[in-house]
Amino acid sequence: MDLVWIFVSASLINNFTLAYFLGLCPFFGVTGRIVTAFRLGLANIFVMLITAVATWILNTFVLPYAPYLRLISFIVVIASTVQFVEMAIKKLSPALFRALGIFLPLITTNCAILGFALFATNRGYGLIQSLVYALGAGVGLMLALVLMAGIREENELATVPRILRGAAMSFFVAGILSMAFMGFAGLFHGK
Amino acid sequence: MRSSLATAGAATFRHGVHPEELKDATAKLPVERMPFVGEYVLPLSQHTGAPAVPIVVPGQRVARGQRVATAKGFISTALHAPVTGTVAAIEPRYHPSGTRQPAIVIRTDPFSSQRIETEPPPPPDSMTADDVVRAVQDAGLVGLGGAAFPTHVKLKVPEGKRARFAILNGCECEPYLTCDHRVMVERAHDVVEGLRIIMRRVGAERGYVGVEVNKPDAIAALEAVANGDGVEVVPLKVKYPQGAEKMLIEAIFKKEVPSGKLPLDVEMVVNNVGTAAALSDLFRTGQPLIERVVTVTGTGVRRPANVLVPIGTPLRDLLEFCGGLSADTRQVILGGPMMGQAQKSLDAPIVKGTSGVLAFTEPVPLVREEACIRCGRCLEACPMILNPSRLAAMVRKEDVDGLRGLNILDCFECASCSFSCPSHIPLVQLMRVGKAIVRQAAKK
Amino acid sequence: MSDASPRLDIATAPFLHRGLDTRRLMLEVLLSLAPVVVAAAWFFGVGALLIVAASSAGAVATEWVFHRGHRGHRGLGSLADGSALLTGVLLALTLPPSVPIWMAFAGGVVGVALGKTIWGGLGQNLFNPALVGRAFLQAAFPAALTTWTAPGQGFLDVASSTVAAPFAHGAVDVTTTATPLGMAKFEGKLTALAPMLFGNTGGSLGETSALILVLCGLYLLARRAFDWRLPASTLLTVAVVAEAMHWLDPQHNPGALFMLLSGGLMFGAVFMVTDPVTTPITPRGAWIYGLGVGVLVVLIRLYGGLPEGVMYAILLMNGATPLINRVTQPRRYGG
Amino acid sequence: MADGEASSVRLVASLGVAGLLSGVILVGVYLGTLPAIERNRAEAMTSAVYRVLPGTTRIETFEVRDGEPVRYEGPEGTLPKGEAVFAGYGEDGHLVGFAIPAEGSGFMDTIKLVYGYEPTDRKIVGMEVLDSRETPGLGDKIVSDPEFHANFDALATEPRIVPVKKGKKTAPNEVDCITGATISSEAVVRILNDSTGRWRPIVDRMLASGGASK
Amino acid sequence: MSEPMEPGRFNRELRKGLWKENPIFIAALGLCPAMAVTNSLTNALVMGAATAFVLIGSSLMVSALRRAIPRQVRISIYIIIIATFVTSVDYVLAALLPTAHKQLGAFIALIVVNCIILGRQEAFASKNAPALAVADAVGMSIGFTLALSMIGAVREILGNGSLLGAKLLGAWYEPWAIMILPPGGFLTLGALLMFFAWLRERAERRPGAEDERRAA
Ligand SMILES: Cc1cc2nc3c(=O)[nH]c(=O)nc-3n(C[C@H](O)[C@H](O)[C@H](O)COP(=O)(O)O)c2cc1C
Ligand SMILES: Cc1cc2nc3c(=O)[nH]c(=O)nc-3n(C[C@H](O)[C@H](O)[C@H](O)COP(=O)(O)O)c2cc1C
Ligand SMILES: Cc1cc2nc3c(=O)[nH]c(=O)nc-3n(C[C@H](O)[C@H](O)[C@H](O)COP(=O)(O)O)c2cc1C
Ligand SMILES: Cc1cc2nc3c(=O)[nH]c(=O)nc-3n(C[C@H](O)[C@H](O)[C@H](O)CO)c2cc1C
Ligand code: SF4
Ligand code: SF4
Ligand code: SF4
Ligand code: SF4
Ligand code: FES
Repeated sequence: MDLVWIFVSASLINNFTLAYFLGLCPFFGVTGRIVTAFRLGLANIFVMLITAVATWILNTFVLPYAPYLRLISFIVVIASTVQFVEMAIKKLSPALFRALGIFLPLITTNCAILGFALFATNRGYGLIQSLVYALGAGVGLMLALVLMAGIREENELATVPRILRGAAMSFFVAGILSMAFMGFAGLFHGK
Repeated sequence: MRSSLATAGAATFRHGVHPEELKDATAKLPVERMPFVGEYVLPLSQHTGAPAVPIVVPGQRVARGQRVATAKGFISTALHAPVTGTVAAIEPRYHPSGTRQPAIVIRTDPFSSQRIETEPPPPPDSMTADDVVRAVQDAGLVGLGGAAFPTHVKLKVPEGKRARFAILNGCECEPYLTCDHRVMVERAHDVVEGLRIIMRRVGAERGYVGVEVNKPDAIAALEAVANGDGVEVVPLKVKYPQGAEKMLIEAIFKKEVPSGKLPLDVEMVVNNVGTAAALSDLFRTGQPLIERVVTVTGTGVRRPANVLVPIGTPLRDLLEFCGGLSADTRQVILGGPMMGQAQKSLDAPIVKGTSGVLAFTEPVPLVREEACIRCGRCLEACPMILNPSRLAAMVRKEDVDGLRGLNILDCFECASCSFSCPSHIPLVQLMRVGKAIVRQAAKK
Repeated sequence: MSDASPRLDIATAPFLHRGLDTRRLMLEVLLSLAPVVVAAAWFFGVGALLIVAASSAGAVATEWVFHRGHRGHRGLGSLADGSALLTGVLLALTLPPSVPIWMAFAGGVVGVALGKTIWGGLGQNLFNPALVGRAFLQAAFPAALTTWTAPGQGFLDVASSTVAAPFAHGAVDVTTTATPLGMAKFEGKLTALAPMLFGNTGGSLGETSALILVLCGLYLLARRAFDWRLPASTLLTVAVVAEAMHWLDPQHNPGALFMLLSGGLMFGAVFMVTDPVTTPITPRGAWIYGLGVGVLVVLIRLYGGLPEGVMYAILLMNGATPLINRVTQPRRYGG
Repeated sequence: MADGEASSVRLVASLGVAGLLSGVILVGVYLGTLPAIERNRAEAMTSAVYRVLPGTTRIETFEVRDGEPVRYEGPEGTLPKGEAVFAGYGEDGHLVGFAIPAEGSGFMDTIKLVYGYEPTDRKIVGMEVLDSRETPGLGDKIVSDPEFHANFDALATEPRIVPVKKGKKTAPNEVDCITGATISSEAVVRILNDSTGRWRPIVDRMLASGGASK
Repeated sequence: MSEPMEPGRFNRELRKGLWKENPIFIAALGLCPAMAVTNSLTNALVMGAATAFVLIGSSLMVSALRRAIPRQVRISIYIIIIATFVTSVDYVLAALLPTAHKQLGAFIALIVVNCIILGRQEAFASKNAPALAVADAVGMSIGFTLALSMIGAVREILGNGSLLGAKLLGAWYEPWAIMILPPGGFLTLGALLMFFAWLRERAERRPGAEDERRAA
């Protein structure tokens, strides 16, 4: 299937957060500030790319022989690969580590990452397709995070009714954003 | 509208607003001198800085022009008797700020000739720099442009700084006011003379007088006397608040005085045209600052006028001189309509910083504040390129960090934002509160 | 003192005001909508008026329920500012002519409740309430919201779907047609310019006559009701991008003029892109916002699944507005 | 919880034991449920195959290896792991046609379908959507709309299938779209065109070599 | 730690998950892996049951083994336990309820990252006896399933005019497709959260509520 469509579908049409409800924790929890949300989004893209490679390897070379290990191996391999890469970054680029490092443990096995791994393998994507899918899912997640952070920052100055403050308001905002993202439906569908 | 043709080519600053000018009633009226009245009230604090310290006691006789209070520290200045008479009391009296503050009350001697018995100081060029500064401080000179900042402070250029340009502020951008206009027309020579004194004192290469193009006669009069030698009259487009010194500098030099800095940091000094005239008076005749021109106008004034008023004249007497208030007057304002202060009592005196007295018959309209609709008009009005809408919301949430982050302290309360807001949000009032809470937080 | 001072009012400066007033602004926009409503009734019959009335009733009733306690004029609560009525009318004018009036009412309710009330009322919402209402309807009742009746049927012919009982669906028993954009997208046919200018094409109630909309826009511009940069950058972007795409592939991509005059673009540019509340507050932000709307409109129209993308483009850029405000926050004076 | 510092040997041992136990349980559950799962999967597919190839009484499964169909040798009632196509035979053993699964992008997400292909006339004789996330009320009519499905009872595939507005169908290779769901209808057509384009030559070759006939 | 169970404790642990500490409506936890499948009551119930199975099973295991598990590796071991249960439930569902399993897709597997499950192990099961741990898990599971079912029921009725797949509203009914689309999930949960916040606020304002709280 066309890579453009994989990307657009993962990032906009079937946005992980706004259409699949994945990554809601950071979406509601870490979106107080735009900069934080942006960095978290970057870290997420990064972990997804690693996950794409790791799960592709597992899926191609290991799981055909032991399909029942899928879930456990995904979790273990994603977590340990990310930890390994984290240590590598710490050595190679302390600046990058400072920007993204603190988020890595937070997201290594959150539902968005694991969901990505499961979806990518369910769809039978090859390595390149997986990587594009990871990029799309990650960019979409970052978009949702950053938009939400902006809205939250602005909303802090508003006089939101008391019973709506907190979770309820966040869900309504997510609902509106999710409606707005429906405009992307069918984008590049001919591809 | 009137000025739009004439302004083509004239310089100005960015943003700002265009209130109706409303100066026609007094723009053509020559300055009249006001006769002496029975009592004068001199608040000890009528300038920026520490209040003056009285050097007279009740019952003491004082002569017109005699120093009655002395500066306390450098950023402070002296006060002088506006009339010959007796010190009646030193007691709290109504102050234009609406509170009661200590003031020297002088009862006029009805039989005095009221001649000023002062000696002019030696020509400024023959004195040392410090002597000039001291002479100006002893004469109680403050800026007549509104803030009443002691003028001698501006004349002392600190070690390591330089003032290449001296600027006179003849914008008078507040609606209604015409006092500076009349001074420029009638005393153009003294104004330019005052500018030259400033230039020589601070070592400026060039002098400028910024005048808005709605005062063509003032521009012509100044140009007639500013015959070369480094003094230039700069016509400016009509826009409020061009008279704010940072805006004036921006208009003339296209240069921004950075946040928290003074004109001196960009090698300039700014003074009001009236201040310059007073300075030339001082060095020509020795007369300290005991009177100033005040514009009295508005729908509640029977006989609008530009009046040369002794400092300390009670408002009531000045209004009486201008034919009295019409019976249905509902509002009296000291200063211009954009930045002035409403008065609840006519007992408050004219002080050094009073440029106008406005009286209106319409009641203050009961404006209903609506929600901010984020239309951005306040942003486009604010000359300091602030975001009043967001700042106002932050003030209401007492978000000190947010306020500081958006530079609320740069606001100089020109009220352009309030003027423009279709939702009638009291933006400038909120800015004042915001500045206060940021300053308070900084103290802690 | 004997001659006591007159009773003086105390207030703080400034004592002058530019004279603009939010309430008048809203009325002004409502006023400018009058010709649009008349045109809608002219082309689509009395049904159009029923829909406008229903949607406004939904919006106003919701505002009343939630905000009647607010300070306001003569017991009207926050209804006095007129923005709820405006939301209702604008929403109605973006609906198809055969939409059931109960849906229009529901759209008004959702628009004000979800689009405004939960945010804290007038001025605090980040998404355009009318479009929140419409997006909800479109997602809830996609079929009803994509059925277009032809203009110029009898004035008194009301589609029976329009008067369907609440929560029921109704048959569309009048002639249907495709909108100019639908025809361009799904049948590759371009509509002539004249009908798009005058309004006898299929489409939402208020969007069909580009000419009337342009005149309304000019009126509002003259009254300084909105920031001109917003519609200017939107229309300019659409024109430039559409023309560029047309140049790349004249076969599939219609040119700028068609793009400007078709669909909800002109209506959106005059009445929705200009909503002060949900658009950037900074002048530079206004340019960016219009650019974003314009690009998204062309993107969705040419490459999306939907023939029209103005609503989604505006909602998406509403969502991005806080970010735009942030990055265009004025720099520090002198710094 | 165990207090204090546990030795690293103990840590590794605990993890190992946990992993081992987990592995044992999982293998047990996997083996226990595998037949049922395979059966379910095969049943879901074969029942669709019977429906898209009317008249079929027996089907044969082909595994696709490197793009070529190879007869599937796995146990009865299971499907191959990868791609598969099916040949359907009638009562008397004649070849009814092939059932071919295909997928492609729709309005919201990937649409998966299976269609029956009759190789002699090169026409489609049935189509069933296996999986889609199209909009309820519009796009999801491709799953169940009888009028839409009637298009695929005898649909010529050559030169290619052409989507037309509802009621405009005149030629045997045209498909009446669902009103209000043009995109999804067109997506189905596109998937069919892509798939028949790929399979037509393969099927022709199979028939020529007698691979599928009996 | 063979604590004698105080009377009523079991019941209390059981009941708290229903309302007072309801994982979704009060704590807003465990949303992501669950929300995507609440577009019908059936899906919600299956998801709830699957989650309950995993939660109760893991709690029992963790509580029983709580003294054998070394602190340093406890999280890894919890995850292994949870993943084992999740994989099992995934297979069992695929074998027994293939249609429902297909509907839920990868979201069954995602139960493994549902924070309620790990959270209860860390916060409760690892510190309490098996009976209490099970009570806690059962209560939480019921609370969770109840919440999912409420969302599922609202979405199915409005979005499809049916409940548990049975037509509830006649053919005349115009279904609100949005309710079974993603925005409907967000909006429904938002509305329910708001409704419960309103209930709580009202309860707090009730005369006497103040005294009760002080007494507690
Ligand atoms: C603390 C302080 C120190 C100042 N120091 C100087 C100075 O050294 N030289 C000078 O020319 N003006 C000085 N100013 C005066 C300002 O430039 C300005 O003229 C004065 O604040 C009144 O301005 P305004 O009427 O625009 O508010 C000082 C003002 C303040 C408040
Ligand atoms: C909003 C605003 C408007 C002002 N307008 C004038 C003006 O029109 N003319 C003027 O002389 N000073 C005006 N000032 C005061 C000037 O900023 C500055 O203090 C003054 O020109 C310095 O001269 P002075 O110390 O002799 O008064 C204004 C200040 C502010 C904050
Ligand atoms: C919310 C929404 C969802 C839609 N979902 C679909 C869909 O799933 N499949 C589809 O083909 N069209 C869908 N459409 C309609 C398409 O955008 C497009 O209008 C339609 O395919 C054109 O069909 P027509 O030419 O028969 O009007 C949807 C429209 C909206 C507003
Ligand atoms: C020029 C202008 C355009 C407006 N456009 C809209 C609009 O598109 N939708 C809407 O609900 N309200 C609109 N309003 C009204 C109001 O701003 C809006 O209801 C606010 O979003 C409510 O807080 C508009 C108001 C003005 C002055
Ligand atoms: S970890 Fe996943 S499921 Fe849990 S809250 Fe975060 S995003 Fe949601
Ligand atoms: S914020 Fe301050 S400086 Fe800016 S316009 Fe308002 S009062 Fe003037
Ligand atoms: S001018 Fe008033 S209404 Fe407009 S943005 Fe500023 S504060 Fe808000
Ligand atoms: S782990 Fe729990 S709190 Fe975190 S995202 Fe998942 S469900 Fe939400
Ligand atoms: S006259 Fe310009 S502000 Fe005072």
